Amino acid sequence: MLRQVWLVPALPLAGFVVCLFAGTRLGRYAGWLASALVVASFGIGLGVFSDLVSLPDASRHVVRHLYEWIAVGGFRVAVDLRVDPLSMTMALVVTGVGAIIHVYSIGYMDGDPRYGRFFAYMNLFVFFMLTLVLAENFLLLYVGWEGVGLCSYLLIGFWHERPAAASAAKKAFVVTRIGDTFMLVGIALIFLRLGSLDFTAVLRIPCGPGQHCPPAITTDTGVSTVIALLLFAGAIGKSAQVPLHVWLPDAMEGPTPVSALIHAATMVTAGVYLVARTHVLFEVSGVALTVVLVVGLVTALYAATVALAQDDFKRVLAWSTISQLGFMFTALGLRAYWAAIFLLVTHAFYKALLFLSAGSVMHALDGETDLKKMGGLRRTMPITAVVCSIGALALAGIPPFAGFFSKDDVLAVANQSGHALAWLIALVAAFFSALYMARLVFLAFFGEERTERYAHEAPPVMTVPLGLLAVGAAFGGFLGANETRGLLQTFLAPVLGKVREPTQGLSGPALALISVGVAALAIAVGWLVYGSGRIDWVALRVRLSSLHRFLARGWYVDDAYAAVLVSPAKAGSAFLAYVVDARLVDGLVNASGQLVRWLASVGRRVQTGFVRNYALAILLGALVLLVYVGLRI
Amino acid sequence: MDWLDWLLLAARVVVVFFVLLLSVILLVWVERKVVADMQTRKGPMRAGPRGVLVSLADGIKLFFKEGITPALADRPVYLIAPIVSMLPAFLAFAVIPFGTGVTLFGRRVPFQIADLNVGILWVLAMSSMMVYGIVLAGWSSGSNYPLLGSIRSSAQMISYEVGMALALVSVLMYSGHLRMTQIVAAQDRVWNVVPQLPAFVIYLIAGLAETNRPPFDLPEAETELVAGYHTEYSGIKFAMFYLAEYLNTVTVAAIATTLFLGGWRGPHPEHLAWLWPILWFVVKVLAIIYAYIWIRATLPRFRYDRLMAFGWKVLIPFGLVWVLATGAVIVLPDVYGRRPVVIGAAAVLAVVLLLSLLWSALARRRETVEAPS
Amino acid sequence: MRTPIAYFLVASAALFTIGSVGVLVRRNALVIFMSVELQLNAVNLALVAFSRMHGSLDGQVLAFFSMVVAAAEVVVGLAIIVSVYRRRRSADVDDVNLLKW
Amino acid sequence: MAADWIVFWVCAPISIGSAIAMLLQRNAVHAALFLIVNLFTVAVLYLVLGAPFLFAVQIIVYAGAIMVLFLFVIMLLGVDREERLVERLRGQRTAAILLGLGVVGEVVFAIRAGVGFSTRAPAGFGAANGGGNPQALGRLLFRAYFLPFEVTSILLMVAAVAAMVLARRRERPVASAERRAQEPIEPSEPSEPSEPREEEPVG
Repeated sequence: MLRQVWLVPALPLAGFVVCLFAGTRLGRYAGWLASALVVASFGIGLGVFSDLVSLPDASRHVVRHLYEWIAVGGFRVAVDLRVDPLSMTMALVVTGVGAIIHVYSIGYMDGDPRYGRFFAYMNLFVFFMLTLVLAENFLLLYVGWEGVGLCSYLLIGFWHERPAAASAAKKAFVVTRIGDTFMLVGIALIFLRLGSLDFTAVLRIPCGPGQHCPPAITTDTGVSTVIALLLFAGAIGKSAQVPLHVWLPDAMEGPTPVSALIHAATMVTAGVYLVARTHVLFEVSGVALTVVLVVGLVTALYAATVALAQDDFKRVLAWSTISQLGFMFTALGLRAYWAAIFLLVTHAFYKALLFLSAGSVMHALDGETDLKKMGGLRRTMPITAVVCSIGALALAGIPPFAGFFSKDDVLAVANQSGHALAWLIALVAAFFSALYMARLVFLAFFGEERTERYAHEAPPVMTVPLGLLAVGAAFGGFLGANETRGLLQTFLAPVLGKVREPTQGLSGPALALISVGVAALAIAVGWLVYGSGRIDWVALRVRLSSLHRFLARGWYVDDAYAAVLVSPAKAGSAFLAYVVDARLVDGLVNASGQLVRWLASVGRRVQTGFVRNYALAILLGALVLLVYVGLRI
Repeated sequence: MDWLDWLLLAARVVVVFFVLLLSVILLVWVERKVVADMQTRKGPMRAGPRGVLVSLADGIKLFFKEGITPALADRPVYLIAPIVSMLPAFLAFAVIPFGTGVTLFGRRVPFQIADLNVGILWVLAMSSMMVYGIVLAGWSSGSNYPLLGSIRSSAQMISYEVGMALALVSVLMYSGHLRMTQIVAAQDRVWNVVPQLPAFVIYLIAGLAETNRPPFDLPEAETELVAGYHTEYSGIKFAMFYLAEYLNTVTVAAIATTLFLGGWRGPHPEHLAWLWPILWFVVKVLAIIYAYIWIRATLPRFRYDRLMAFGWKVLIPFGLVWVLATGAVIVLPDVYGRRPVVIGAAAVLAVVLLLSLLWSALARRRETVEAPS
Repeated sequence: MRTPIAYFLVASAALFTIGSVGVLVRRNALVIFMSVELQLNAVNLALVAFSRMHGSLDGQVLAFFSMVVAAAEVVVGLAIIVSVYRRRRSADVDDVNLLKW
Repeated sequence: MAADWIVFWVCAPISIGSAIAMLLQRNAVHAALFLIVNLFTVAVLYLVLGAPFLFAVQIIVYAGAIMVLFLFVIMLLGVDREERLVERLRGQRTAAILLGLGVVGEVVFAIRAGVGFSTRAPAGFGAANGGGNPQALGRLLFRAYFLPFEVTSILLMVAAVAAMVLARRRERPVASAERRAQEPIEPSEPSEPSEPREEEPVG
């Protein structure tokens, strides 16, 4: 099956082509076709996975050469697919979660006029995402990187009739492009300094003393710092970390399955994947790892606080995603790459589950997303309420749900590697995480009904995927339940290195107890404020309105950007457009036009209209030419 | 080439010239007699035994008639036109071998004026020259009927010349030579008429049109155009046109004989070996002329648009397909070996092409008949 | 062959010149066209003479192509003249001088 | 005294004389006739130069087809028989003759410098014409010059189509004809079908 790995991205691509050209003709079958192809892709991925597992640990990375893409002088780029534990983990998450979300979309997007196009884009996204994770070199990875960006743009703006959707799509595209540009520079720098773009050549793993390390990196940590930071800039943009996080909350304008697939489970985790993949560069640099840690911690805490004040169901989840990604980067910054990937996998399950629950709620309430107008939905939507609660508990870190194990790992590593401050910050962020999840669930599903709309449970085509994801969110944590010798940890060890035994800090059980206690406390507070009915949370909000507004608006970061960056840029553009272009450039053009006109008015007298005059001129010219040639000889 | 060669050449020219003139005189009588016979009449009977001298008498009459030149005529062109119309017929005959030749004064004398290595092209060139006489005559008369007749005629002749050229092309492809003697030599076993029957038919039809003979005698359709391009001509100048027409007939028949009927070839005894080929040649030419006369007596005149439609939509496509088929038959064995299957397939293809072409052409004509514009 | 090649070339030059003068002097579009044909012919003659001089047939091939192209040119040119004539009732090139200034 | 010498000195003067005569003729038909004479003499010169194939092609294509077409158009258009040879463009005629003399001088000079007036053709021409001139030409045409040959055939096709499009009279649109048939009263004056319509574009 290893040789057939190309089928994994090829099947969604085929689905894209078919759905694009025959989408309208296929009608509802477009959705089933697209889903079936992703499921098939997942199946093939499983086959590849089993083949990979059957190999011995040391040789668990296979490069499948497809064809020579670019060959210019010494610059060679091939379309190669890399099969190793990390890429297969990612590929299985993408196709697995992707398949579930595709099926869910069949129900969710039913009746949309651009039904076929939606699935075409979705399939295209899956293709590009698989290209990204399976790529063997930086350039192919970049192709996938930009491709998912394109799909993100297309899908956020899928309902482009709505101005909000259109501008959100544009914002997402432009903001991520900032990071991507840095990343491209980084890739160019890699080629310049290391002479290759292939992972196998650039990232010799493990790279210790006595082994063949890339010469430039071992001798020059400055270069590797620059490269690592440039790549990390790309990751910041794609994974919505501070300061390029502003696009993700707005991206909720897209259809909810899109938010689930792209903006929770897969695309935004590409940054995590990138850093994990290139962690060799970060480790050589050292400084870069610190930057990753700081950015991750800041984002985790900041986004968690902002999520507390959001009223929009999906925006809570969006900020929560940013925060969770911050946790992943924290793990990366602490050199616990396996922990980051573990959190990535479990997060994919429970965040996709939460988003799809949100979609289910919106489906029931005609697109209503305001938490203030929900409440008591557990009575009309029991299934959704249950699965959403499972997702929330998983995120909050309550055992035995998935999030407990993965988040606990991150916290434990922070504590046991001696970063006490980081541990404290992460703990606070975890507290807020549990709090906003409790708030979300209590506001939406408990308490009194605050809507007149007739809510109803979604059809099976949507609830079955919810159930599947709930199983993943509930039990996915057992993949890595054992901190040092879990399934995932041992599987990823050939790529990401073995899990280090703790040398300092508190013991594992103690840390687990602390984090569960924090989460339980947060849920209790949430129940007290939003679920018990003993406190009037509306009045509380009025009393703390300035704080609330500060949090709700995301600490005014967007406004600051608008004031500092966007307005001056707009003013400058206006100056260029209406003064420089209209006066100076156009003036030059017009002046040259006037000159030509004047010359023409003089010269056109030669055009008599008499053919025979022209013939005379031709003959004269021929004669002169002949004389010239004759004199030359 | 010494003086004797020149002399022999001149002798040949003179002989051919006079024989041709004589043959025209004879031919006019033959035609009148044959047509009369077919219409159960007697035809001319007075001048000479069974009227054999009638064309001579006609000639003398025309010779002594007053030559009138119209006032609006373009005089020099008016005078040149009849001569121009006569010349090509004579000239075309120059390349036709009408016998094997004899040995005189120790040198070989071929019965042919000039054996050009572009013989067929020469024939084509001369047949394209035939138009000039008619065009110039019609225009220079300064009168409307002749002009209309000449324009009709030139259009007709140019159109049918294409079909004729296609027939000649397939013959030259088949025999692989442009030189007349070699074409005749190539027919030593089978005459070209057998493998090239469609080309022969095309050539005969186009020849009819080229010589303005019925049923293609539109240029001089009396009922429509008084007498066509030579309305304003009389006397000796008219005689020249008359002569040219019959000369053309003889030439066309001679070319057909040479290219398709094996030229002078025919079984003959050893005795007087130089004479028999000439006789064979004459017999074949006469046979073709007889066929022409027969056609004249049988078929009514075409309508003009039908004539052009037939030329462009039937004859030329037919000729093109035939050229294609001939080429295929020549080339395919070289490419694929002499596999009968290949050749058979090519033949079937050609037949299907031909039939479809004919069918569509005929269908179109039926439509035009049903819906007159 | 006794005649020097240059004689043919001079004849060709003379014909070409007559043709060009014809194009310049005559006003009837048809006659101008004929003069152009004369020029082409002169060039063909030169080509054939060169072919003879160099002992290869390439010149003749070129002359052949030139004849074919001339045929195409005449067909289109005459069609243009006819349609101009239909419009303006004149074949005088000086009457067709709208393409000025 | 070789035959080619005689033929040249017979044909070349006739050729140049007929060309000049063509130039001076006021009547277009006469001009065409002189041009035909000229073409024939040039054809004979081809024969002398060892190009019998071109000789035949010259007569078939030029004399047989192109010039007939010319005569045809002249007659069809009914162009005024006599063209006034008065020059209207100032200095045109003088300039033309001067330039013509210049061209002749130039070319004669070039021939003297480049070829020389006594150069005889080398004897090797027979080898190039091996197997007969048409055959040799055919070999050259269908091997070395195959692509130009095919391109030329396409050119001819295009020219034929172009001529048909250019010379065709525009048919009135069917729709308007139908409308006219439905309207009982004809408001506009019936136009002569042979009259050129004003909206007809000039080629």
